[in-house]
Amino acid sequence: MSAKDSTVATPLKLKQRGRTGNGVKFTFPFLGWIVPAILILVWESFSRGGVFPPHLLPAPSYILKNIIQMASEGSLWGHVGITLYRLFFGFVIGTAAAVLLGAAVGYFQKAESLFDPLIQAFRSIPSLAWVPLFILWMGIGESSKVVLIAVGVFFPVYLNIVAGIQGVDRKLIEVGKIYHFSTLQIIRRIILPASLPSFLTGLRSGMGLGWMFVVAAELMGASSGIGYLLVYGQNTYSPELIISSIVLFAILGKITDSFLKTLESRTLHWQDTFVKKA
Amino acid sequence: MSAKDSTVATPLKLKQRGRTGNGVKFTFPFLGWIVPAILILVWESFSRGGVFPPHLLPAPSYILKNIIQMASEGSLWGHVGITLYRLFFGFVIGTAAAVLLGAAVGYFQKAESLFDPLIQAFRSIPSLAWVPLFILWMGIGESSKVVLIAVGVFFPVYLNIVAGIQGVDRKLIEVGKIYHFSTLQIIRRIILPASLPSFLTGLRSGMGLGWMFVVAAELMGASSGIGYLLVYGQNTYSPELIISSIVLFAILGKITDSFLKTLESRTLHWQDTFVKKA
Amino acid sequence: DGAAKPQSIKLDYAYYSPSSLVLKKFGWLEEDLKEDGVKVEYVLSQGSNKALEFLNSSSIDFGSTAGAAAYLAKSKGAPVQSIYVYSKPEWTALVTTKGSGISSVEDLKGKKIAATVGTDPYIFLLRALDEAGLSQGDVEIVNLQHSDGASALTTGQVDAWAGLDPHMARVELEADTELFYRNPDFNTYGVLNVRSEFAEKYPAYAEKVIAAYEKAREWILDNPEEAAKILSEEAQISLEVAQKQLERNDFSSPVPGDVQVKALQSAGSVLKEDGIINKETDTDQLAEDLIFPDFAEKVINK
Amino acid sequence: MLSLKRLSRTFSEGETGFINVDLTVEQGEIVGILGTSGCGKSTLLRVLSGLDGEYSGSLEINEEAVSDVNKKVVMIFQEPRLLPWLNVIDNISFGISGDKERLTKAEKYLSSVGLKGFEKHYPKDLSGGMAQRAAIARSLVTNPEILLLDEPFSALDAFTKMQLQDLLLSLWKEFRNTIMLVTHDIDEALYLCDRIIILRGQPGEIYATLKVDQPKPRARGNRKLGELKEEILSLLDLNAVHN
Amino acid sequence: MLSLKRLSRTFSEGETGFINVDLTVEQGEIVGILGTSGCGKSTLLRVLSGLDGEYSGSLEINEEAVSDVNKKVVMIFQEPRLLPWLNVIDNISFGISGDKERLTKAEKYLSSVGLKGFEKHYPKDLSGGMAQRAAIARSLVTNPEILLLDEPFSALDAFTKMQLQDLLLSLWKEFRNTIMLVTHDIDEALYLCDRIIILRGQPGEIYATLKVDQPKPRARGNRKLGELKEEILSLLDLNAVHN
Ligand SMILES: Nc1ncnc2c1ncn2[C@@H]1O[C@H](COP(=O)(O)OP(=O)(O)OP(=O)(O)O)[C@@H](O)[C@H]1O
Ligand SMILES: Nc1ncnc2c1ncn2[C@@H]1O[C@H](COP(=O)(O)OP(=O)(O)OP(=O)(O)O)[C@@H](O)[C@H]1O
Ligand SMILES: [Mg+2]
Ligand SMILES: [Mg+2]
Repeated sequence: MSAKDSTVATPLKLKQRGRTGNGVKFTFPFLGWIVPAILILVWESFSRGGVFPPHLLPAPSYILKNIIQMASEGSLWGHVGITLYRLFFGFVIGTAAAVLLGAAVGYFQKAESLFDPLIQAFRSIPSLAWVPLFILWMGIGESSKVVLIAVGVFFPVYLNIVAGIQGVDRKLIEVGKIYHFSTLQIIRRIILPASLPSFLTGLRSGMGLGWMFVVAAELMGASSGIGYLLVYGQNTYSPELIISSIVLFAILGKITDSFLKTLESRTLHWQDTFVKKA
Repeated sequence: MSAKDSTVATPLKLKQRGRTGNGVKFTFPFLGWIVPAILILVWESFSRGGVFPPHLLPAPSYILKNIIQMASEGSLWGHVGITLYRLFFGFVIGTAAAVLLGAAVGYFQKAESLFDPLIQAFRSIPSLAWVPLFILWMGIGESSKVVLIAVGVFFPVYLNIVAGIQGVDRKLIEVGKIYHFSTLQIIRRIILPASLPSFLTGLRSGMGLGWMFVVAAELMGASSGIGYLLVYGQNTYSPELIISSIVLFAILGKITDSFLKTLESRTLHWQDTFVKKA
Repeated sequence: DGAAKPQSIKLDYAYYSPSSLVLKKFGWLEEDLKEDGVKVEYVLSQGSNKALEFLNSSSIDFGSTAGAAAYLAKSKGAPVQSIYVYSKPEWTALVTTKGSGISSVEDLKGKKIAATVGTDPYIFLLRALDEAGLSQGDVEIVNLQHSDGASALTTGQVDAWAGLDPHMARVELEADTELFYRNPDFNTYGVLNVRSEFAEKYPAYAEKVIAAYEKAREWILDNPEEAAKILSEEAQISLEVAQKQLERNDFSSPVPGDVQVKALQSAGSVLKEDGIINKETDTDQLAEDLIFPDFAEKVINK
Repeated sequence: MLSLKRLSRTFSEGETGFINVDLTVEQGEIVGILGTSGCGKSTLLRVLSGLDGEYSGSLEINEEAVSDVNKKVVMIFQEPRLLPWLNVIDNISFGISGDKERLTKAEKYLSSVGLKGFEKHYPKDLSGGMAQRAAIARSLVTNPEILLLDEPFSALDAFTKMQLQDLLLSLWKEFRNTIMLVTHDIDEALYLCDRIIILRGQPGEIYATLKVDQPKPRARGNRKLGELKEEILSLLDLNAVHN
Repeated sequence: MLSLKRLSRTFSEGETGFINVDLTVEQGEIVGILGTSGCGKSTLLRVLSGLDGEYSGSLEINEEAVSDVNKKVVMIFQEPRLLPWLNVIDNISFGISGDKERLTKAEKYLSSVGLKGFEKHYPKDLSGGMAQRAAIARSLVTNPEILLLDEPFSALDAFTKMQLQDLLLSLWKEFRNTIMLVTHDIDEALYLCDRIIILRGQPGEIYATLKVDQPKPRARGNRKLGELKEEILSLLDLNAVHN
């Protein structure tokens, strides 16, 4: 993740064991669809054939029908909306806190000695364990949900920022010093870009955890949201509702993640690594 | 995280803004205790003063007493033991799967096109959402708990391995090729050590998620374990039991994490970064 | 004393309390409070433990629970009072699968039993064990929410389950299960609880809620068929199951009083013996502190 | 034997890299490559090594077309590229891992390049020249049939440089490796090479080829070499400034 | 004015680094530093730049003790150290970010070092010499009072090297910067410097100091310089091999 000395470099496009034949490279974007397609087909036929009992695992077609029905009835959009709303605020708050604290702890020795042990101690509390306390202290309103999500987002982002900053190549920091940059300039112009890959990884896992905590938050008493659908499905013994909500989570999670991934490949085009990530 | 060209380098020990005075450096290991100590004192006095009602937040001394009592009665050790047992197996299984798949996907273009989209889709399912399905399919026995924990551990480790491998400096891989290493040798002798920092970060966040999934697993029907104590405390309205289990989680989580951290600083002494992490 | 007015009133609804479902369905309370400008919000409780948790954290003002559950919470300092009896149910019993070889409580020794800690079925289980001369340590109690307990039993994950309606009625009808131990006296009534703070500040509104509940209770008594339909829709269970659940509910005496105090006191001594309630607690006094019939008497005897 | 026919590899829409290189290198020959900065010397070596397969034209090693890194070829990169997690001795023995006498060999070359006493240092604690010497030792220890060197002695002082040039020559004497040497030091090229190729332009093309017929080892002050140097300087348009 | 008194900085329990350097450099003087690989030249420059404060002895710049990087000092490192996320033009203007004429200045130096046309290239797409030239432009554009150069032209061909040496001289003529130049090229030191310091040993010590009295610009073939070269070669024990 750190900087390399710049030298002659030809892009190495193929990943396979050193093969560098001078042919054209074919890409198979549809390759990624093979495995899921097979899985879904097998699932569908097994469900229809009765190998998977419908009260345990309904057929994918049935689940799709279920989702489409919810969408056309309109009830779906409310649930999706409220879930996204919670996630968004939780993510923003958690990321902001992580950036502030992470930058301070990563850069200032004093801040690290003061805060890092405490943060690490809190980090080692599995955030799910907070749920009962959060309910106890803040009730089951929106604020406790958002705070819970923010707590979930905070730690991976924080951890990656600190690791990113502390992993910045000393040589590049010296370049900044030689040009008499202030601490702030060094942070902004060297440490930030150099730790960007790590930061983006942090954002992506933070977003992943954010989704997880949406579920946790909506498990702890909600009357709307996809997590609520999940609990509702569980309480009413409707596996198709459970799986529909899981599918919805997967789709939405995928969308937010590819958004971050695009951001990543946009901002990291300068990296001279084994293979381009894009 | 990648390699740097080797050149003259003097260790830069101080973190504060460019100060390089030739004085002796004082370390304040006790600095880390200041903030927690203040927090605990304030909490204790507020609890005693009645600002925090005991049914919401009992005093730390009371919680300590509670833990000590459980320990002396002996019931504590059984819970701790079963929780560690579940965590251990889940962690090992999840890590093993992540290493295998992550190495393949990180290194082989084909494997990436085939599996990565599917894994990413699964990754975007918040693992908590699996809980109802896991209960439905595998019941509430030990196996479903261990699998759930393994699922939680899998993703951060996988993500970091792939990122680590794809972030390996192309220049170093070429060194391996020039010496005619086989793919396996390149993986073992270059990619592995070069992506080690990222892998260790992955292990640490995997362990963190492992702890979280211990909680989730023990929420889904358990008769022992610290997570069970937590739920038990929640269901019997005993905040002291809730907070005691949280404290236990924090302590155990801290221990496993510092274990991994020691491993990290042992194996990464060659890194030429801004400041040593140890 | 009617001057104080809350911004909104938060109530729970639960599948084990048919009155709450009816009330939510028809929106009588909303109608009633509209002119005062007080909003009404409903939150689902999956069990007494959840309802009490919500009460404890001020997430709701009124929560439906079993009497013993409220009693247990009160013993831990939860500021709640039981002000109304929404039914005298026989909603809990011990359930096992046919052919499991369990036919009496004594057979449970060393077995795995699912129950939701802190709820009526759990307390029912403890009392049953106590009666049979067993203690908590003689069996393995797996803590599961009621609905999960039902599936755990039917998929063979546990040997027995301390069940709760409507889940119990459902597995009784839909799966091969049997109730091997029943005891209506060990059921501790379905009570409506209020946060003490709310009751002190807005007694008039506590009465209004009770009045609405009364309306629902009377409607159920008049329309048992339709009540079963509402229950089956809300809880996504079949009509048969809903009917069975309703059959096991007695909606006749809504005012809490000595009967409940007595029932709780005997539950209390078992809980104390099992170490779930502190040894120092005065269990008898606690039952009297919990049961607060004033509002209900005022509304019903009007 | 290396055989290049109309070999090209370009970047930036044909504006950089090298084009149309025709060259045959005999077994045991030492060929020097001179040229201005950015004219494609490193790119040429990378193509010869097999690391960069996206060339056009034909490239054969011992009559086999090159499509992958070849067992017989080893290259010293323009920068040291030591593995930061290995100490000096492990870096030097990196390419001969399977070898039984690994350590003995590595130690021999370690002292040949003057790094005795630094066995246990990590790359970050080495000076620039020391890192370059470690990289040289790492490739020489494998004793390859074809050795590609990209400015191997550029970061070394005159004294150390001469020592290492002589080390290279003594190895060549024993094993007659084929060597391609990119350098900016004309004296070095004259002292070591049988043939010198001058690249010019962007993309670089072969501009001139000189044979150096003197037997090796040569005296560094040799008059014939002096004349050749004049010729090279004039080929590089440097005469005016230099003398 | 730089003043060094018994300046030392050592590693490995005093076995490497440099010791007891006494030196006074006047404003506008160009001082060359020669020495074997690993004798502490880069370490010396790092200490002078203020990046490494763990020295012993006294070090003053304009009569002020050095304890931190100094506003007046800029250094070119031994390796390019370009910022991989910035393209060439942004790398060159890295040190003058606040400047209004940033772009004009950067473009001027970009073409002075012969990188015109490569403005938008990222470091990974540059050749070794091009990267080094970009690093040179980056530091020259700031026009510092004191300039520390660590083997700045080592990766350049003879022609480009001469051009850049002349560029450095023309800047010096205009602004009379104080320059410390580490190099392995004796001709280069003789062409540019007013004084040449020779370090020897591990840890390195000052072994000899030579004044070069010729006015600048000097002719590269100057006889006086030739004599001095002989002297340096003999000081470095190189005469025997060289002539
Ligand atoms: N951080 C460090 N830790 C330990 N030893 C170091 C460190 N930095 C430099 N050294 C040692 O100090 C000595 C001098 O290094 P320096 O880089 O100053 O040499 P140099 O004269 O610049 O050599 P070169 O011409 O090869 O660049 C070397 O032996 C090197 O191993
Ligand atoms: N990966 C790449 N993408 C684009 N251009 C490249 C790439 N690699 C090299 N180049 C360009 O090809 C040209 C030749 O580069 P090369 O490294 O071969 O030069 P060189 O002759 O080795 O120069 P030097 O003496 O400075 O090392 C340069 O202009 C460089 O910018
Ligand atoms: Mg090159
Ligand atoms: Mg140096």
